Amino acid sequence: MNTIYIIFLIFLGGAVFTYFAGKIHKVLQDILFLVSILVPAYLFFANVEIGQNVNLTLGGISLSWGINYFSWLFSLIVLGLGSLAAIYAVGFMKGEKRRGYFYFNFILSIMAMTGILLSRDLVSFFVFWEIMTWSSYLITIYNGNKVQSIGIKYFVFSAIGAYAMLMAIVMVHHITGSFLIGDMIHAYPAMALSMQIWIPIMFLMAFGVKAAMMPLHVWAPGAYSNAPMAYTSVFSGALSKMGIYGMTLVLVTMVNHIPQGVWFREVLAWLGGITAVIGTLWAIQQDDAKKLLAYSSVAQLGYIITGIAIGTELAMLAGLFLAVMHALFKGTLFMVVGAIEKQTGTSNFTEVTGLIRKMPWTFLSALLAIIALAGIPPLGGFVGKWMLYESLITSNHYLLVIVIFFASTAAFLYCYKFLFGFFMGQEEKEWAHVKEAPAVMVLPMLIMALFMLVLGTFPGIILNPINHGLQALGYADSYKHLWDTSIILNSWGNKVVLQPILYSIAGIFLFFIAFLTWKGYKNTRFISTKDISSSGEVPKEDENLTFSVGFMQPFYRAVEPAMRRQIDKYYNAFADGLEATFEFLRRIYTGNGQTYAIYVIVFVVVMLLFKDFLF
Amino acid sequence: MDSTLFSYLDYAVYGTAVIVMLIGFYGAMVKKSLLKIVIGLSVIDSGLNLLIVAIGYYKGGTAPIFSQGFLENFKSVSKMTDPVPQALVLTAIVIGFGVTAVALALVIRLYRHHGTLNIDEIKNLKW
Amino acid sequence: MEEVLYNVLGAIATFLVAFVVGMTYGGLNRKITARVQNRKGPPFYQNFIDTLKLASKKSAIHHGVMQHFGPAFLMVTSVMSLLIVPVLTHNQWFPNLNFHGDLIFLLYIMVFGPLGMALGAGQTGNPNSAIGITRGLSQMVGYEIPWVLALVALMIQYHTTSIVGLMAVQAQSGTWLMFSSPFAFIAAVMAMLGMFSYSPFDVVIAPAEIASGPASENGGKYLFTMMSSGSVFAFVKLTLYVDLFMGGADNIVILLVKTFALYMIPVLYSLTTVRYRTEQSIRWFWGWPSFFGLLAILQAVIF
Amino acid sequence: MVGTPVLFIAIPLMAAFLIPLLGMIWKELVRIVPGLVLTYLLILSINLLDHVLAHGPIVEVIAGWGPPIGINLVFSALSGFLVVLMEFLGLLVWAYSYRFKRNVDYEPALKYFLMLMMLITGSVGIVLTGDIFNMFVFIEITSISAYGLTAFYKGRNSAEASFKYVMMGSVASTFLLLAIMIIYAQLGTLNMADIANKIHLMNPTLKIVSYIFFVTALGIEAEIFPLNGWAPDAYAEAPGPVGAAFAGIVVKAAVYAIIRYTYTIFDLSGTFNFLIIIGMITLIIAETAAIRQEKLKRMLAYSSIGQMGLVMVAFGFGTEEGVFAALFLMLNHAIIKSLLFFSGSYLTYNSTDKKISEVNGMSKFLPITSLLFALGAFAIVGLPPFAGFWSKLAVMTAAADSNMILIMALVLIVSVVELVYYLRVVNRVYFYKKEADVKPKRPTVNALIVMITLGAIILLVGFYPDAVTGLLHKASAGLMDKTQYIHNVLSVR
Repeated sequence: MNTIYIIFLIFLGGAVFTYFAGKIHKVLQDILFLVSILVPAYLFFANVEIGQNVNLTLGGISLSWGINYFSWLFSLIVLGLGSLAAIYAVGFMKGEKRRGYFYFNFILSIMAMTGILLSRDLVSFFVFWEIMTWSSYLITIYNGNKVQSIGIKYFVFSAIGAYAMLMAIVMVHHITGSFLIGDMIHAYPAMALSMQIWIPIMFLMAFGVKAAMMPLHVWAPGAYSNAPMAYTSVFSGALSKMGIYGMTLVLVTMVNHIPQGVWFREVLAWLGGITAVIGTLWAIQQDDAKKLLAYSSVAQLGYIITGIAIGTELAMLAGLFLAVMHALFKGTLFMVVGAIEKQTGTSNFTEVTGLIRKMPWTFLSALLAIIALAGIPPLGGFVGKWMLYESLITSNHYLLVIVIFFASTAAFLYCYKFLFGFFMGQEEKEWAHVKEAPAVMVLPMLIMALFMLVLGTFPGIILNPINHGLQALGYADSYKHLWDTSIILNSWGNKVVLQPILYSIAGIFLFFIAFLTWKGYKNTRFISTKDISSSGEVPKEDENLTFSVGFMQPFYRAVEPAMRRQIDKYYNAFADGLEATFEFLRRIYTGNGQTYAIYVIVFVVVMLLFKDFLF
Repeated sequence: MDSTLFSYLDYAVYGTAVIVMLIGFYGAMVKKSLLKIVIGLSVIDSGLNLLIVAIGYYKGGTAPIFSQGFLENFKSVSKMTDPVPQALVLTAIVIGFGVTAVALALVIRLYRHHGTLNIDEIKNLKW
Repeated sequence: MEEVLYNVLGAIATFLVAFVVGMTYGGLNRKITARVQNRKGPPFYQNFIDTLKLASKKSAIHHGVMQHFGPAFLMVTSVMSLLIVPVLTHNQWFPNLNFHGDLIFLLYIMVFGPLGMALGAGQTGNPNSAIGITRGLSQMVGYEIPWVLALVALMIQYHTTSIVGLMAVQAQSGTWLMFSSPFAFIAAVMAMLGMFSYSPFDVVIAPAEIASGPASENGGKYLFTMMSSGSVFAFVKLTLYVDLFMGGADNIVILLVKTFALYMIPVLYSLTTVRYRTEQSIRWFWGWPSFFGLLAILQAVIF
Repeated sequence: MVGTPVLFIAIPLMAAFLIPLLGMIWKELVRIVPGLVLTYLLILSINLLDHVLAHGPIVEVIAGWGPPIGINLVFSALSGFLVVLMEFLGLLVWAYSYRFKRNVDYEPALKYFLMLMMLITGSVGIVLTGDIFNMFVFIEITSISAYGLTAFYKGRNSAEASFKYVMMGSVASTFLLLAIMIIYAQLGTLNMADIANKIHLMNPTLKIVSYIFFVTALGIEAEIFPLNGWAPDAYAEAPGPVGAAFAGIVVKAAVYAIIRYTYTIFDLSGTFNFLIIIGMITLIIAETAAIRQEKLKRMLAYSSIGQMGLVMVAFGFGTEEGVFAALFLMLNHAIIKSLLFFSGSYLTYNSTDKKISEVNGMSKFLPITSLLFALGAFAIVGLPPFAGFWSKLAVMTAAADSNMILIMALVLIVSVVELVYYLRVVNRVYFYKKEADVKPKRPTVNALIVMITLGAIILLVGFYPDAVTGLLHKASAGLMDKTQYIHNVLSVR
């Protein structure tokens, strides 16, 4: 039997057995859960050969599963992050309710994502897409009735997207007579113009929803922040990348081949930019870490969308590199929040402060992830941001640079808010009991933080597979020689050599640390955060001086006019209006039997009147 | 009886049937009393049955019964009225009877439950 | 190995020059401000005295590991950007790192330190430090817009993102970019007002009223490192402007003249204005400065 | 030959009238005999279907009068498929209803199973018959037993629902009889194949009028929009399994009748578009009415109406693909909606109002029932990998191949609405707190087996659609081939 079948069987069987294993023993459930994620991941990377396809027929439709270099890149995100998040989840879910439910859907959504990447035909693509949607939806509503509307909003947007995709799929089938993606790509240049335009639009709708692209992003903050954090790291880190994956495919294999494609690219790029700005502005305002990160995810996905929409080779490299980085740092950050929530019971900045000395390893991971998120050298985020700017400038998207740059600078605000809110500030007695999260949760975070550090200096590790993937999509290979070193280069030939930067930064940092703490360190005495000089006054022990309410108020006041209009409100108003209309419409069923009988007569009369028109 | 007169008569039969049906519809659709509605429905059935029988009738046709005389005068098969509609009407009458019985039983139940026979007041199920 | 040593020595030399020049400028600023306000003011070398005194002191207390790291983070930024910005053209004694001083890299490394310092200050638990930092970051978002607009205008006009490349353009054509791209220069200078956080943009540290925050929580060598980093950073910023808009400098005298002239802009402007609230300053930056930045881009696209 | 189609009518009718007598011997026989009969008929229908798929349709002549004079029964791939489906569902409904209400004693049980048998017989008869007046009789048999089943519970509003049903049913039978008489007056025959053969001789206006009357009359049972006022009330007030029987058996039979008239008998030009229009209207109105429902069974009823609208739309494409999609949809709807009614009845077992809010938090008390309800909800909105997905895909493919892009869009938008209200209920079942005064009732073993069987079928069809697609393709090909049908029937002597 082919490895691909075995992988799916392990996933499926693992999901079911894990669900029921909870009735026997909790540890058995954990072990089964890990086995059913890690074993397929191992099998995938060890045994699935790139370029090999499996064909099967189901319901009269021929399906094809296989992998190429491009989807292999994304499977790295899905299965890599999925495995780490699974390990983390074992710690996170300890002592929680509904573990079987969580594990079941976790495994299924990892399976669905793997399936999406393996699909070489539209039907299995759609099937896995929908499985991914509902499994992630079920996890989103894990927290009970308060999140019902959030879950439904997520599902409705996903469904609108997915149905748009379904329309595109059947239209393609109508034209080509086949569901294979290869056939679609092959037939696309010869299609009628309207089809050439509508099919990508409908696909992009589906992918735009998952990639949380403005104006389809409104579900994302709620869904990301209300799913259990162990899953949100996958949700935001890997699942949203499925949207990016599909978008890239559509842009490269379809839109590129028509002259109108440039409009698609421009519109998408701008939508990405606006998404980034909106996400950032809203993230700054949040007091809840989960919400902050959720909006931040939206913003980061905006960068990625912009990158792949620009579509030059450098921009693609930037977008895909950022996608990998986003999976790493946002996965880490959601895990951090999860760990904090697990240890303290809340994820609100206004409640938790001063955890740095209690959860040092968590802080370290958070710090590295935040530096990567902010795009500050020497961590990997910088490489992606740099390439993105360079590609935007060298491809003449001047205003977009400013938009992206604004979002990216404003991102520092929430980055600082995140670190300060949790780890800095006054250490209150209320949180004196807090301990570091268990090793099984800390370890995945640290592993990912390490990856980010390595990628900042040796981006070639990941740029090389990206390059392979882009070649699989038909891109030229103009940067090939660079990926073995640590040089990044833009289209004008300006370059940054990363290794000396790392060495310089490390050197300078160590020198000044040594300068500051040489001898003196042992002589200084640790004092509590209450022992500060605040305008000459020393605060009392029970005085809470932490500054956390209205944290970014000055900035918010400056941008406030721009934030009065929320797309979400329009959607809600639309939905309410729709339901009111429905409420009105269903009054047709008056409950009076006589009226119903009259309807029958009216129906007959109307039919008779319009019979010439109808028949 | 000349043919013109007969065709008037023919129309008269059809017309009567239609009028009876319309009366039935009026009763069923406009009257508020459950009993009157049931009566209306029965009247529709009657009108319909009349119509069906009228369709099967030929001018001067004999009853569609196999008899000695019929067999002797085989030509008169064309003079026989069509037996099928009559058979159908018999069936329809039986069915109509059944439906009316069910309806009346329901009316009793409704009256016990709601204490009224006004259909406008029996609207617990709606929307 | 020899090259590395050479680079390190050059970097130290650059650092010393920057330190001295920055400190002197800071002293001059204090003096000028005082004279304008009809005070005598401290001598221009007062900053040297202060820092030397601080450097010789020992710290007795600390709040945690990030407080040790904070000033070091700050210093990383100052020195890294100093290494990237070419101090003098054609001079062996002020070497650059072996990449071409990329502008975008510079923009990002410039926030590394403040963020690190903010974390250090955050760990002290002093609420005023956090307030100051939020103001500073907000204001940064404000002035980065015209600043980046100006830089992007330069980049697209001359098809390079490296500082060295822009300097080569000026050397080749013989005109300074402040004349060939005047709008970019205006936008950049207006952004510079914010960068120095002098009045009217000094709500960040509110020096006159609040005797609290990072500066009061750090003492001795920590405060010394912070102050010297600030001086070096001021020098880096001025040098960068000179490199970008005024054709760089061949020797140290020209550099001093040009930087001092530039430095007088924020100093003198600060004397004539009163403080903005944070949101007012942000909106100010998104007003005329950004307009000039857009004009610069327009100019770059058209010409 | 393993049996003849006439057994499908003769045996249950005989059994139905023997039940009271058998019940005098041993009361339990009232409950057992219908099951035995239905099991036998299911096996028989499967055997016959097997035979038919291999050897072509069986045309059964009754009382020796060959077509076009006598009554004939046609067991083709299409009608065979529907008969198997109906007998299977009938068996499941029986198994589920067995001791559904523990306190139901001998007499109501007798009535219940008797009427259930009649209902199934009538529906099967509608599908099998080749004679339009015979179809009228079967429709009336079905209707009268349906009236009775709707009014089965005393003390609820069931009589009201049933009375509405009776009113509309009477009007329907009037129109049906009128239509039959118009055709008979014009063509002098009642045999469907013969009518199809001669339909071009008919007066065009009268042809249209009779078609409209047919659609109106059958549309009441098939729940087409302005004619379906009875449906939500009847579904809501009838016993739970009867709702399943309505959705799975009666409506299917009525739709079959409409389709037989549209595809085989009449040769009107605009009928397909007409089906699409009324189907779309039905779909939209029903789904919009469903989203605001407060009662579970009414919601399911509206959803059922909407699904039938979609079936109409799919039939309206007029292509073999469309018919295939519609039949697939009918199959899925029968299975899934039955599961929903079955599990939904237990979720709201002890409540009088059957409010949706009363299912809150039932998952803790009825885990398997809740899981199956959720499975059904997911399946009916067409989420893969469950059965509903494949039919949705088939419908969409057929629509695309007929270039009905606007229809596709509308159907999909309505699907979103459907998704919303099903998810709301599922969320309530799993994530809300149980209301204090609601007492859950554990399902009986037989009900559980029935529900699990349906769930297993949903998964089976979902993962392996080939299990049914071959049959459906044959059935749809059979429906499309009008001349073959006429030939098959009329060649029998």
